[in-house]
Amino acid sequence: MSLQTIGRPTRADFHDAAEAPHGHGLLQDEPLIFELGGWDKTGVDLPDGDEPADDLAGFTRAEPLRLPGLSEPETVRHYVRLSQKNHAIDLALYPLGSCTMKHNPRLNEKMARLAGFADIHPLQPVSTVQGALTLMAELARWLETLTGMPAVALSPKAGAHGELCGLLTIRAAHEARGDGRKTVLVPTSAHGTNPATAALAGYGVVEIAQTADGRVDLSDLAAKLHPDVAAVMVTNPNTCGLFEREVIEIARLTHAAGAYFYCDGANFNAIVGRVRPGDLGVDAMHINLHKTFSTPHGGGGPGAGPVVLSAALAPYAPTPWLRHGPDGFSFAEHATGESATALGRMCAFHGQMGMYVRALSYMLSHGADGLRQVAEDAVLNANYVKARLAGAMSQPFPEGPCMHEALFDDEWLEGTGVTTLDFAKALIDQGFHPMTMYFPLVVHGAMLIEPTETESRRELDRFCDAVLELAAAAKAGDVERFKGAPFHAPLRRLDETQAARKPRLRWTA
Amino acid sequence: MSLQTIGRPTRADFHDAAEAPHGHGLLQDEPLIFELGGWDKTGVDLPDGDEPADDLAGFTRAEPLRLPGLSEPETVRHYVRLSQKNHAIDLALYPLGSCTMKHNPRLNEKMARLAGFADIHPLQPVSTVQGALTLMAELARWLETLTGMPAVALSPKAGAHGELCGLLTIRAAHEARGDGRKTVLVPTSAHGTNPATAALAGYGVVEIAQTADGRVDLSDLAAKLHPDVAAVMVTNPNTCGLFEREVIEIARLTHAAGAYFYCDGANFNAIVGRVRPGDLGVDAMHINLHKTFSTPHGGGGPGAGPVVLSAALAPYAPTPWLRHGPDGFSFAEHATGESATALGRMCAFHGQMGMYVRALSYMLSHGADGLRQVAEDAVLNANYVKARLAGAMSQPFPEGPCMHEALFDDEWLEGTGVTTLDFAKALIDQGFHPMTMYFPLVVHGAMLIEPTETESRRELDRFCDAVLELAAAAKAGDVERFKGAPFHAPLRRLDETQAARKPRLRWTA
Amino acid sequence: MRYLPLTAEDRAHMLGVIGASDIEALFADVPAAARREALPDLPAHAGELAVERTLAAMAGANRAAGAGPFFCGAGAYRHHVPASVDHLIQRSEFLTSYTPYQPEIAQGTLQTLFEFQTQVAALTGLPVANASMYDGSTACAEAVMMAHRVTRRRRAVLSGGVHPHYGETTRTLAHSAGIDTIRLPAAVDDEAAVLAAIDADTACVVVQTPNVFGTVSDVTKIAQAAKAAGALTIVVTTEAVAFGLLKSPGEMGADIAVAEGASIGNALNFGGPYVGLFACREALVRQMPGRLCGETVDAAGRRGFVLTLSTREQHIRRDKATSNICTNSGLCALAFTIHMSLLGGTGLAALARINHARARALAEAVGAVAGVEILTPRFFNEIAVRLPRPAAPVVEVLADGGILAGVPFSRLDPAAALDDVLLLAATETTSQADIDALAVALSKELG
Amino acid sequence: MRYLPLTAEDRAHMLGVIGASDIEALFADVPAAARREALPDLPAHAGELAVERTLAAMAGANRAAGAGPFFCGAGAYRHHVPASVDHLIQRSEFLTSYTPYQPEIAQGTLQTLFEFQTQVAALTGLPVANASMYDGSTACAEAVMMAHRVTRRRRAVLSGGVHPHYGETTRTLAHSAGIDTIRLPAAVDDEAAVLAAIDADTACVVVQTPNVFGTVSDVTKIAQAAKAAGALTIVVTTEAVAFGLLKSPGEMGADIAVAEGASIGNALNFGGPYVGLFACREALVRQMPGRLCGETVDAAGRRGFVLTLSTREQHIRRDKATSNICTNSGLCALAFTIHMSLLGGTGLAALARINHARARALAEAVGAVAGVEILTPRFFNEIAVRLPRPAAPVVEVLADGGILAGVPFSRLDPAAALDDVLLLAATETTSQADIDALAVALSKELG
Ligand SMILES: Cc1ncc(COP(=O)(O)O)c(C=O)c1O
Ligand SMILES: Cc1ncc(COP(=O)(O)O)c(C=O)c1O
Repeated sequence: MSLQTIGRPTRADFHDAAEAPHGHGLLQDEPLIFELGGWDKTGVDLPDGDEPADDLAGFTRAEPLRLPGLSEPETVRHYVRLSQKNHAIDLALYPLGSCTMKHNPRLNEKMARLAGFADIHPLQPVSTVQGALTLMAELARWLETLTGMPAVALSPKAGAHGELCGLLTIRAAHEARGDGRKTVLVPTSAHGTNPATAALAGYGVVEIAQTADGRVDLSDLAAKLHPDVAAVMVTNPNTCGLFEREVIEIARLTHAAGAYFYCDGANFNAIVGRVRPGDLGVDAMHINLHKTFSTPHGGGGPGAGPVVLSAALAPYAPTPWLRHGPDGFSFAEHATGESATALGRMCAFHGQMGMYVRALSYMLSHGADGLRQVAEDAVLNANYVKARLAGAMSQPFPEGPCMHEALFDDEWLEGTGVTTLDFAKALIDQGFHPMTMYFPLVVHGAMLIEPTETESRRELDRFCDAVLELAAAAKAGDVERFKGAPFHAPLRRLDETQAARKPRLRWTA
Repeated sequence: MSLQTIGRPTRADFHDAAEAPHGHGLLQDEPLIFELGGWDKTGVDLPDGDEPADDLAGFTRAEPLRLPGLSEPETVRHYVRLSQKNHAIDLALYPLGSCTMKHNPRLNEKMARLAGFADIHPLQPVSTVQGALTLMAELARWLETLTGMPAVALSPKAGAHGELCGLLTIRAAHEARGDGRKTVLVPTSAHGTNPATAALAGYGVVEIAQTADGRVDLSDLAAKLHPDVAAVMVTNPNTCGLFEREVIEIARLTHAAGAYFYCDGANFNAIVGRVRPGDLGVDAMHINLHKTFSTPHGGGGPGAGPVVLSAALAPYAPTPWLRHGPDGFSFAEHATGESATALGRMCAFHGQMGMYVRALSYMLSHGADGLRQVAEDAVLNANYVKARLAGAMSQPFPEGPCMHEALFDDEWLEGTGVTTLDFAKALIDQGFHPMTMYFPLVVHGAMLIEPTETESRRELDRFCDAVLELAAAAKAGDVERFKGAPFHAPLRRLDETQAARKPRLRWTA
Repeated sequence: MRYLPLTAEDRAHMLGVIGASDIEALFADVPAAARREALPDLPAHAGELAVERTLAAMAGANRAAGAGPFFCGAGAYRHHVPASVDHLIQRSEFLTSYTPYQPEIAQGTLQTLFEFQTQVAALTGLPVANASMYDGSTACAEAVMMAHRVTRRRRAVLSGGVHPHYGETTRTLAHSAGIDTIRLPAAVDDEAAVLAAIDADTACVVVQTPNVFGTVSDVTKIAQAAKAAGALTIVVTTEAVAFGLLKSPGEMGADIAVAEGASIGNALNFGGPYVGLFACREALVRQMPGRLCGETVDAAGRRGFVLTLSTREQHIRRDKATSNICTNSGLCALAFTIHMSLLGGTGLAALARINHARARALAEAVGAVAGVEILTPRFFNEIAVRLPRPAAPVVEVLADGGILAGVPFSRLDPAAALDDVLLLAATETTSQADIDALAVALSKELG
Repeated sequence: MRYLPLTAEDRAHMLGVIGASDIEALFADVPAAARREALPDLPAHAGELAVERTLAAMAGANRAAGAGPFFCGAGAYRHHVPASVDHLIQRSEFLTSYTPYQPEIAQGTLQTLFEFQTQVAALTGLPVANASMYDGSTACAEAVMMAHRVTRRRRAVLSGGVHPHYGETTRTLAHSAGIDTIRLPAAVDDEAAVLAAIDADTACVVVQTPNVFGTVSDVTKIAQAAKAAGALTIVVTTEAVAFGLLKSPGEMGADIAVAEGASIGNALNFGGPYVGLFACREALVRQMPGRLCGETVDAAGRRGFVLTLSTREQHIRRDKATSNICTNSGLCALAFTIHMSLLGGTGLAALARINHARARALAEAVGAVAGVEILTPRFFNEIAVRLPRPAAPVVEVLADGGILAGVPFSRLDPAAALDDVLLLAATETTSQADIDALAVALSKELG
């Protein structure tokens, strides 16, 4: 095996020993800040000391705040040490299906930190932030053009928030007609946020079946499209990594039933620049700027989930609305006047400006041609992985090409004693982050691999070689290598059951 | 052992196995860029393509430049992976004696990147860079005040360059008097740059002996101070970490002999804010801004080595000279007019502006009180280490306090089969960078430990615990743990002999 | 294109391995009618230099808060963030990692989340905090939804001191759940009105301190009344620095505390991304929205951290989840945690006092301007003042003169008929010179 | 103080362990007369906000090159550096590490140095390159010292096209070694004079291309003559981007090539820190100054890198060392390497062509201004022009108008009697609008 000679044992049998060494002279053990002392310390020099607060007598803390403070050297070291315990895109392929872990250009970080973007207040007079509004308008134009939709609500703060915005817009549109529909149809393969959002928006969720080839079952959809259905929520490309071939028919059936067609756009990366959802009959679709447009995931966020809207839904978009007039740009911030139909507000202020800057920087860098290439390379990379692994692992939907991600199931592991979880954890020892596991739920022991377009052929080969080697080991009965995995991570496998049984959610002395 | 459970084996006997595993699932093996392909690729989008260069026919490269280019994602990953193979101050104590590896404040990095500092040209009209000249004047004022010296030459680019500047200044002063002295006296304990600089400056080097308590031998000095001696170069605090008690007498003797007293100020950190070299009779002293004033070492540089000068030497300082007049600040850039006595130029332009910004940011942050505390804490930390380790390791100069660094020798290792080198390498397995080894040369198997003031008591204890545990292991005869060390670094011990025998200094296909 | 590693040769080779004739073959499932050749309305790719120039021009068309005297607050406060914070959150391992679903290679993120939760719990005086929400306003809306789940009641009472954006965000979300959002009229201090509005159908009462007018309140009495009525008390804070000085929500009897955490560690960013803090009583933990990080051990018995209690969450519970939130504000939470680790309790307390002192200086100077009336009875770092005429045009004039003179209340709630009310905030970044400049400009404009 | 971790309690405890009564006891070796109580002329410590304001005010008092049309060169060129370069060099592991003396935990730095050396060798067309010098000018001076060591001769001939600062730096250092530095009169092209100056005592001849007047030369003939005379040829380049287009020093017969590498990966920085490139023929390697990184294997047989041939260096050889250099330009070299890895050979070639094209546009526009004469016969990205009157005051006037119109030659060499000569450079950052603005302003000023 030519992989990983650094970070690899020089002895071949390491994985036989459950207690095998791991870690290296550079990786530091690091306690919690609460264990580092500093209860009376601070790492910030403040301009002055003990200001009076006599006017607040009776309103102030009874006891001093017990939180440790560390000097800057200690703080920096603490967080640098901790950081090295993370995997990251910058370290290796991060093949989490449905997550679009692509490279995050550093230019975008630099642009987001320009004082003219980072150091402006959301409620400054709009005359003093015309550049910011111009940027929002430009971002809106790109999103509208790329999706072929006439309007966009920028303010949602993540994909799920965008879903909520979309469904609330749909609800507002129905309500404006006095139509009190109560149901949303969602395919069984949908991401958890889809049903969760529908429920949060006050809808009952009814699942739509899936065909043998991993798409929406049109006959089941047709059967369930009764007049109480407010919306059909479909992910396209879907969570099996497949394009919904009948998407235009889905839209037609949905509209015929008086419902709206919500598209989960989390997988837009596969089609950006090549397919416009507006051409497919979509009424609303959120776009995860932190996926397709590469704003960094940051260990869990922040993201941004603008929602493009059809003409029918646009009047109900939440405030703020961005307007352009003779005096330049302005906001309609309240549901009055021309924006009286607005459904309300998704959040304080105007959404994720920091993410807008990054996303626009990404768009301008790629241009229309580059974005098209993004989709092509993303799909090419996924199909390459699919092709290279097809001989070793079973696929629920082997026929035809996939889109941006390749889906495998655990049929091929039957009898090996190795589970999808074990297999994924063993991948950690090979230096890779595991693929998405057990999602979509419709596929048994699912392993969903999304390489994204920013992976080189060399890295894809490194990854495929590692997976194939592991697959061979699993089939060869080398179960210990999997059951105990990972052996080479900063920690061994963690006990999640204990964590949930008696939750310890904060440090106590 | 409570140290390092992460980055530590969970088996206790790891170090018995020369082939013990090391590395972890996050640390990536990484080839050279030349092995990653990309011979026709580039990771930069340039505004236009194939510009003509017909006017340069006959003057252009015969063959295209063969260097690989990588896309930004590949480049970022390559260098992030490589970075994780380094130790750094931000990871743990870096006890390199004589190197002053202290915390590098991030504010200083931010300040150095302000466009008004980073994006100005050295030959813009001085009317357009008055802020830069103000900064240089402020830095000069701080250095002069802290050292009690009337002048400073800012332009030298590192400590050794500062030494050169100092000796050339001394040479110019002698030459101005028609005095052609040819010898520089340097103590045996001096840093290698001292004799190397003296030679580069055209001087013969004569060594001064050291007393049993680690200081300059005054009688030897007096004996060697004949009329051919141009300068005496003494490091103070010296490279044994001791203050030259007789420094004032050294200066007196030197001056009496018509020579100048050069002080190597690399160890200024121990006395900054408490002792002014000007009060000790020093004529010239370089200051490593990358030591005392914390500009980052950057894996080897850049640094900056301004030289403070006595009134006698100031007229010979190299250009540029910074001047203040009715129209603001200006430079005297040539040895004409009032600067006609200048010895010449140490380098193109005005020196290390980027380092000046960082150093001034550091000085303003600490203030006079903070700098004094720096010296005190640096000395306190070193003496604490000395005290904690004194029982286990032998010291060449055990009497009295040390200054900023604690010096040990290898007498205590006699008979263990473990050398200073082995001991130092074993420290890597404990998560620490080794101390400076085999320097100063006057001490057998020297181990020179400089913790600096930015280490917490907790980190010092972690370090001392690790050293003591190793010392006990060495004495207990656990030789394997040392001979094979490091076991837990990204690589095992490297073969330096092979490297030098048949040097491979660049990649070839 | 600099972000795309594949070469033409790579692509050809890979298509060969796949067995596809060309890239079009991989898009075979897309209906032909929906395949676009090009998008002519958008420009082609551009180099860094060009993109940088375009965006820098846009940035240059905004007036940065740091460019002159600045007094805007109203839910977003300008604080100094140490340079090390931004440096650390840009480390690849934090910036470019995903939600820590694989704890063995995500201990960096997980341990910082555990630290974050502990800090938020200490600040709010409540035992449990989650791993962050989008921002303070959505945290507020989620808290109301949670109160509905806990109490099974459909009436939420919001004090007139709650930030109007928070009220509107809450109303928008609550509406679809059939929750009736009672927003009391905007008022500098409305304890009596809140007490009067609590009834047996009330799921929760939402109060803010310091409130949108800057008023500092002790909500103990309200919390007691709510408790007596079987309702939950939700305490909102939009200025997290206030936790360093004022009674914590927990001390005052809150069941749930939500706050905007951006003041600590984060930049103004024109309103986002920010970071919502969410804490509650122990008994309510299984009804909490969002992620929770918990302590556990690894197979070798060493301490480690994992995401836990995920049976509350959408990816497990789907339409029965406590919230639909997935991506949250991880990196902003990290910035918060690092800044808090630098500050410590001592530092935050000192910072809070300085903020308060600056606001006192502000109140003194502005209060001395003829025609200006200070409305806020007790304040932390923000005051509401009444001007002799509508505030918005005054703010415009001062902006032309280089002073960003706070937020007219009408911007937040034009229907409140408080057009003459201006909100003014001061922080440690506000100098006496700034304050003096404001007072002079106000005197001139109003005189 | 935020950078000092010890608390008063720590200090007391530690003094106890040491057995010292107080901190003064640790300074007992300092003569009492030399102990200072305080330094009253310096201010006390200050918080980040205060320091940032002070320094930002100083920065604000400079005119940034990016603020308008900009044409300064003369040894320092403004190029666009990708954002990823500065991001990567700020990683803690690169920024805060020392010289890689412990190779087992410094492979990050060492491997990048090996890449740097390989890149520099390819660019200069020579087989060996070191791990960097302070800058181009000190590299030039060291090259002359090296030629002296190699040839044992004491005469260095410098072309009149060598940057005057380089000439002066070299003279300053060479002087003390007793080397006679023959600096030929400043000249746009002085091949004949250089050839004439070479004699049997000549240790080396130093030529620059593109030279300080922008002239591109083929120095093959000079190198041949030098070789015939037993002297070494040192080729200097101050604009590393030129390596992408022009014949390399190695191709032209150089024994040693030195260059300023700052154009690649580094900012203008008012002249420093920069990075000196130093390459030579294989046979000369043991006379090279500076560090060298070499390939080897570890105890497990895996490839690794170490600093090597250190018997040349000061820490081993002391007064017999080839140079006194210790700290070099590591991080600037890393920036160079990362930028070069992004560019690749293809990218650097394209960049060089663009630079050249911008300079052609510049020459065309400026050449059309009445009274301006272009002096440079063949140029890369910089030209020398003769104005009808002294250049320095013209530059001042244009600076007042927001145009940084290049470098008057008199600034570099006031004694050369070339006061009417102006050096103008263009790079990929120079737009046609910038050039037009310059031409208009020059016409106006000279008209
Ligand atoms: C298919 C799909 N839909 C929705 C979401 C939710 O997006 P977010 O995490 O931005 O809220 C995700 C995120 O993983 C997703 O993969
Ligand atoms: C005592 C001493 N003198 C001089 C130097 C040389 O300084 P520089 O590396 O900055 O050239 C050093 C550096 O390690 C040193 O420790």
